Amino acid sequence: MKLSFSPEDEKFREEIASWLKANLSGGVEQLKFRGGPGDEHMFPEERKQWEQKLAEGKWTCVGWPKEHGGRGLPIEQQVIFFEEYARAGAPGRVGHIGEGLAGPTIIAFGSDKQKQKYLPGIVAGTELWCQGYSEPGAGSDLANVKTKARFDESKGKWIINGQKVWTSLAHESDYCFVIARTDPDSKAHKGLGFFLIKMDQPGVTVRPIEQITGTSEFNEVFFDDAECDADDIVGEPGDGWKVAMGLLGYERGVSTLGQQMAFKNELDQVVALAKENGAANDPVMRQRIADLYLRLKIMRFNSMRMLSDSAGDGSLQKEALIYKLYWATWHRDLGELAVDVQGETGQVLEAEPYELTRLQSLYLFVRSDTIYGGTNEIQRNIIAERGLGMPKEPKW
Amino acid sequence: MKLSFSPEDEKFREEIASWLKANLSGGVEQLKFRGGPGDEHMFPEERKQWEQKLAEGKWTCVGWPKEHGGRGLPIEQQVIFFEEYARAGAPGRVGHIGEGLAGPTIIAFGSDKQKQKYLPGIVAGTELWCQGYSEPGAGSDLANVKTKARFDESKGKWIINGQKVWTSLAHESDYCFVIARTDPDSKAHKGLGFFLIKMDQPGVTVRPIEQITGTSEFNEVFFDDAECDADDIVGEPGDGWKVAMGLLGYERGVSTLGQQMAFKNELDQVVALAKENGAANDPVMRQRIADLYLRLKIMRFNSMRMLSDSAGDGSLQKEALIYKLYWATWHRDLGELAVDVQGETGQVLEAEPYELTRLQSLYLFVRSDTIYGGTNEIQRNIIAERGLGMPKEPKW
Amino acid sequence: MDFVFTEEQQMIRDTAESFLAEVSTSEAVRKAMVSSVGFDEALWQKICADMYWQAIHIPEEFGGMGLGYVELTAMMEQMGRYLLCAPFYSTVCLGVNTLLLAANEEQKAEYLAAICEGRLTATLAYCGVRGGRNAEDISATYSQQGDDFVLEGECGFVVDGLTAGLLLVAAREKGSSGESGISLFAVPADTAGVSRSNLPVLDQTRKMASVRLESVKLAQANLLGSAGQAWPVLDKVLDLATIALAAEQVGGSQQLLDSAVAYSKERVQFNRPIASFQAIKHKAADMMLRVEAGRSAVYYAACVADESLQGGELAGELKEAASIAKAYCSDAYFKNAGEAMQIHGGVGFTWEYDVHLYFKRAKASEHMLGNAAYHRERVAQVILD
Amino acid sequence: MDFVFTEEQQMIRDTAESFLAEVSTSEAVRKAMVSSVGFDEALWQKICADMYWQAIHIPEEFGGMGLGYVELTAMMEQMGRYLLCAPFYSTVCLGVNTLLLAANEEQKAEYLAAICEGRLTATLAYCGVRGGRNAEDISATYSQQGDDFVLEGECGFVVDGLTAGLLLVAAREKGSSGESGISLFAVPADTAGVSRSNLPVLDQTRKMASVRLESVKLAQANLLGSAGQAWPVLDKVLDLATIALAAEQVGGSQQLLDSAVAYSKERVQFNRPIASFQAIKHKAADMMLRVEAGRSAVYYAACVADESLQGGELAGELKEAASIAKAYCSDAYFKNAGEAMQIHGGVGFTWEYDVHLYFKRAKASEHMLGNAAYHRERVAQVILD
Repeated sequence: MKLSFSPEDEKFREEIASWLKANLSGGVEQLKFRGGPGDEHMFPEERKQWEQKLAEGKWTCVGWPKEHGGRGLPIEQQVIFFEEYARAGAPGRVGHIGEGLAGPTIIAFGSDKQKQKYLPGIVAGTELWCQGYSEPGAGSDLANVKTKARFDESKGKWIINGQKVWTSLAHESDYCFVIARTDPDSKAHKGLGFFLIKMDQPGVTVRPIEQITGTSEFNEVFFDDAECDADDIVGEPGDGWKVAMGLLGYERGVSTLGQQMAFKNELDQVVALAKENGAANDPVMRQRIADLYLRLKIMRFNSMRMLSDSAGDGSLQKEALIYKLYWATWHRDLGELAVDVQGETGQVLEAEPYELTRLQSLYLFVRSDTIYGGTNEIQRNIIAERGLGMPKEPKW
Repeated sequence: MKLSFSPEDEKFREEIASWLKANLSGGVEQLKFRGGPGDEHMFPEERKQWEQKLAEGKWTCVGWPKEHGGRGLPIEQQVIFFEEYARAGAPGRVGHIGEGLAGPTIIAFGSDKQKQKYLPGIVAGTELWCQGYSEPGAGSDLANVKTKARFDESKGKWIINGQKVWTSLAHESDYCFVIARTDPDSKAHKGLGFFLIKMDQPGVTVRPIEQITGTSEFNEVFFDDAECDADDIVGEPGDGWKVAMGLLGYERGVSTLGQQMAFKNELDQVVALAKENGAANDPVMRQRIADLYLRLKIMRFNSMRMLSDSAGDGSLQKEALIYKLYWATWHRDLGELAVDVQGETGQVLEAEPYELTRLQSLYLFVRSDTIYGGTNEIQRNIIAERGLGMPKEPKW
Repeated sequence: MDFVFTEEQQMIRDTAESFLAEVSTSEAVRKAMVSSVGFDEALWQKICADMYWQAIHIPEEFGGMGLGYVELTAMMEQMGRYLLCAPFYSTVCLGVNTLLLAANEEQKAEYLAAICEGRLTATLAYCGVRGGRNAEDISATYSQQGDDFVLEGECGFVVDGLTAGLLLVAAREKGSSGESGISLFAVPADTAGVSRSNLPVLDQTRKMASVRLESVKLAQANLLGSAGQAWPVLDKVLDLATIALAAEQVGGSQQLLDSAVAYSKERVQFNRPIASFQAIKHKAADMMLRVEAGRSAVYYAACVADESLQGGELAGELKEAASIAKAYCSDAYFKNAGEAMQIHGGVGFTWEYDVHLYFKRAKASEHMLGNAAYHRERVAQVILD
Repeated sequence: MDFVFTEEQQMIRDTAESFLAEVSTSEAVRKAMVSSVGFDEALWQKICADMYWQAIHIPEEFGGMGLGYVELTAMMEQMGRYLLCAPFYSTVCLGVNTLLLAANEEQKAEYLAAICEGRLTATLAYCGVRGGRNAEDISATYSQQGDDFVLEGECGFVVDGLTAGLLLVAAREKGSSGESGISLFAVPADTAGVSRSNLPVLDQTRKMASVRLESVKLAQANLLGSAGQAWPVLDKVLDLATIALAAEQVGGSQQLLDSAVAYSKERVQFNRPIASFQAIKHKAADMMLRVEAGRSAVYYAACVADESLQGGELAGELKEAASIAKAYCSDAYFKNAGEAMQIHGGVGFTWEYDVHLYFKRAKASEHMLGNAAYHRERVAQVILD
């Protein structure tokens, strides 16, 4: 067990830090600390350009193997990259679903043809992805997929019909990966396929969902005889569940450390406010702030374990199993603290008619964290069943 | 809605208060504030004598109808009685199971013969009762009764075999009321009988359970061909569940207000300690103390609603449905506060080898409150199902 | 002792419930909350004319119904439940209470009659732009010029301050501090030097305003009570308003419970209604516990408020009863809001469902008139100091 | 960065686990905890001779194993898990740490060698009879008489104070206050004027004592470090001991989780193992979350402690890392104990089952060296002041 980084790692840290410093300037300055949770709808165009700027510096997909256009960085340096990225206040990545989810899935399960077709656009920051997992009525019951994929022999294409929901960035994306039922008689996690679907086609409609913030990061996506090339199914029909589950593992990767740095930026804002308005002198508030601070530190320590442990037997370690529940709950508590620390003035909007302050956005947006990607309740079930071997619920 | 008491009620308050003042003196003084939860094993003989002293003053069974030896007090005056009793620090009642549970059950469901045989001893404070409900392995699943009652025609008696557990005061009691299975082929809450069993007989063995306090308020009671007269079944064979359920309702009666006064005495001790040792100046501790204080007040307000509401349609009101969960949780929190307020010194025992302070006893003993009489989890099930009409668990 | 609604009280409650269920629908609330005034004037006039709620605890001699605080809180509970957008809380719980406790007979006759007739709405402006519940939070000042008073300063978080016809303003004598030097003034909103602006807040269902006072000249007739002596009265008004607010919080908590339970019975996951999962059932059970305990706290506080207004024997308990109710109900409402949102899952995060309206109201109400920690500390002062 | 046990560390942990599973059974613990000394002397000698644990982080030059704090905490975790009754925590986490940081080479050579050889146990006596973790809580005094020191006063909550061969005593110069004037002394337990008595406490698995000092005369050779300058060193020792204690808390939390889960799988209610109820599963999931998060906090703190002892770059984080670990693990342990007791139902309330041993240990450990609120406030000082 060793915490310090090698001199080589520290050199790498300087490299990325100075690149960011040089490039987060001029017109890009306004993007600093923007585009995070609750703020994803802001500056979409400018942030797309930022993706390409990153790509020019070879700072996209830094953890991907070199053969696929990445830097093939060791874990330590990936950690450093994400830390410095967040520390610099570099904007929320519109490319993160491609880089963090779609790409790794294609690398792991995709055909050579798919790799050639899709990976370069992700690496170049020119093609954005969104994910088509949740469905209305399915929610936490991920296996309850109703979207259908039927192979049309005459066209040689898959025909997709159904509806996905809670799809972030759908209106900005070029592609969507979609789980759909290839076997209409199948149930639960059997008979599913994993499709790569072009968004810009007549059969795909995106409808924004208005959220409690008054803004719309999330969308509904309707597939109405949408088409998908025969080559664009990942694995075989019926492999969908396996591919999707593999993908979920990537959500616990090194990017969690970047997420935490963003959390740290949020907490820093709250701390600054508390010092400014005197809440920092209130012993009860001090307890809450310290609690959030130390739990964030522990989140980081836990991620470090998770990453160091990943060289193991490949199964999800215990510290990884708790991760979603831990951070979602922490983030929710931070959101509450962010408004509470301001007392009554925390209720005052940025501007009429309903423009929220950054901390108000945070406060409201974090309520989705304990729901999407498996609610806290589902997480507890998973921990109990997979982590502790407790029995499943009886069938209804 | 009106909070104040009538002049007549206030006169009654003076009467009981002055009787208690006069009688809680001399040798009885040592019993003050004793015999409560976690302290039930203390001074059993002296407290038995106290029961008889109460009876002399006609202060037992004050809420019972006059025809059965009670005072037939209206609810307001019952409330006053229990309040003054606790305020005076009068000792925990060893007769409370007879007065509060066995007696009312016999009055409601018993035969005339049973009333004549059993009620006078309860009123006189000379005959003590204990309850035989829980069984090892049954726990919260009250209907899972394994104790058997077989009618022996030749003897003209019921023969009882089985084991009960968590029976408080069993070793001091003259009688035990027992739920046993009269129909050996029956299941769950069908085929049960409700028996009144003499403890002093060869077939009954009491074994104390050593608790986490190192003391033994609770016992196991073994019935090994114990006998019960044909006349001593309440209702018919098969009525046991109905009778038992009626009895559970009595636990939410006016005595809850007395319980709360005892809670108040405990909280007062904690407050006094906090003032003495400076914890009362610690803003974080102040929050905890105030929280316990206000939740106790609310417990009282809630009981007042519960009692005022009882003239209604007889169904358990919502404020009654939450009562057990509310007080058990409160009491557990109080126990924690009681040791925490003392810091490290709260860990020091009264004496070697293992004599606990009163507050340490409280702290440990309250852990049973969230378990017996239906765990907090069972209470939540009941609230959800009966109070909110949510569906039952699916069968396993 | 009879701690349950009388038949008449039950009727008032039931009437409020059925009326509000009809007029304060989700659609009506959403329409009112985006309007500039924040409520539907026609509905308010209907309430004043047909229901006569604005007059509920105004004594009969001033044209009111002469009912008590129990009746008032019973109605507030229903208003909180249906998120009624109307200047009721401001006019009745802040305005009327201030007038009842601080005004002389003439002032009462003038203002209370106007309120009874639906001609006047009122509100209380006491704290500065940073909010707060303590005497130190009063930042507007006054100075005496001959027989007149001149007010200066800015008041924040004035409920319905943009629309109220009568502003009851707390100001402190220039140079004073703490609890001394505080006076209450009746300031018609059109008085010269008064300017008002909307203060946009997260909870759209209760409008707030900032009120600027620039050389506002007032006569002796505008002074409520004795100059410089108003803090004890204002403190009491705030406690009374706190109790009404806590009642509203109970109503909101109840609604969140009801809607979450209803949704959970419909919503199917893993082939069963989620209401059948223990995780959901136990959340709902805890929600109900909080609602019922909060309700008991509010009923008690309402009885104390009644006695307080009538000089009964429990009047001395007002501060404690108000703090108990507000501390408990603030936490109960916000916790219930959070749990209701969680039970609703994704849809609870949409603008379309009503959960967020309550979620925002819960947090706003929590911070109004002192949050739970503030009131626990007040209770601590009673028992520990 | 490699935040996972090395193979050697894993082996040390595994060896500790299997050894303790064998020797520190429930029966053994119960026998030891009612004995007057509080542990089995033969077992301790076996540990010293066969396992050599007492020497784990004593440098090789003094006869120790020369391992680091990560290894020490890995073992402490297992000791907490199996409730080992032995003078390990006192001798190694309090005693050795004090000697390592405060003693000169001669003193180290003398005492550390004796500890390595299993001839000497040690402990730290610093606070007065009311306990506490701050400099102000040091109440024993010393005065200089020529070259000698004379100690007076009473120390409370001295872990294994009745049996330790060497008492490391913190005392303050008469008349001093705060962090100045504090010295550390090595006081053999048989020194004239030292009297010790058992301090009976709720948690029987860790013995406490009161130590009275009446005109205890000590030579310069008994002084550790410079007179009056000891607070920073003592502060650091307490942080190191805090980290070890937090590791023990994690072990206890883990054991409570394991036993509650095992019991829930066996215990049948309503015709199903209670482990199949969501209410139980979710409790257990939260318990596991607390264990794993606590473990992450302790591993990090252990690495920092290592660097602190070796002057590494993270040494400055010691205070914060210790407080983070102790704040989190104190709450985690006690919450897990409460939940484990609840999951066990009635039997968890019996003396016979082991849950209560952990329940009591959890509360005792929570209050040792500062409870969670104390450490959160320490963290607040770092980030807010």
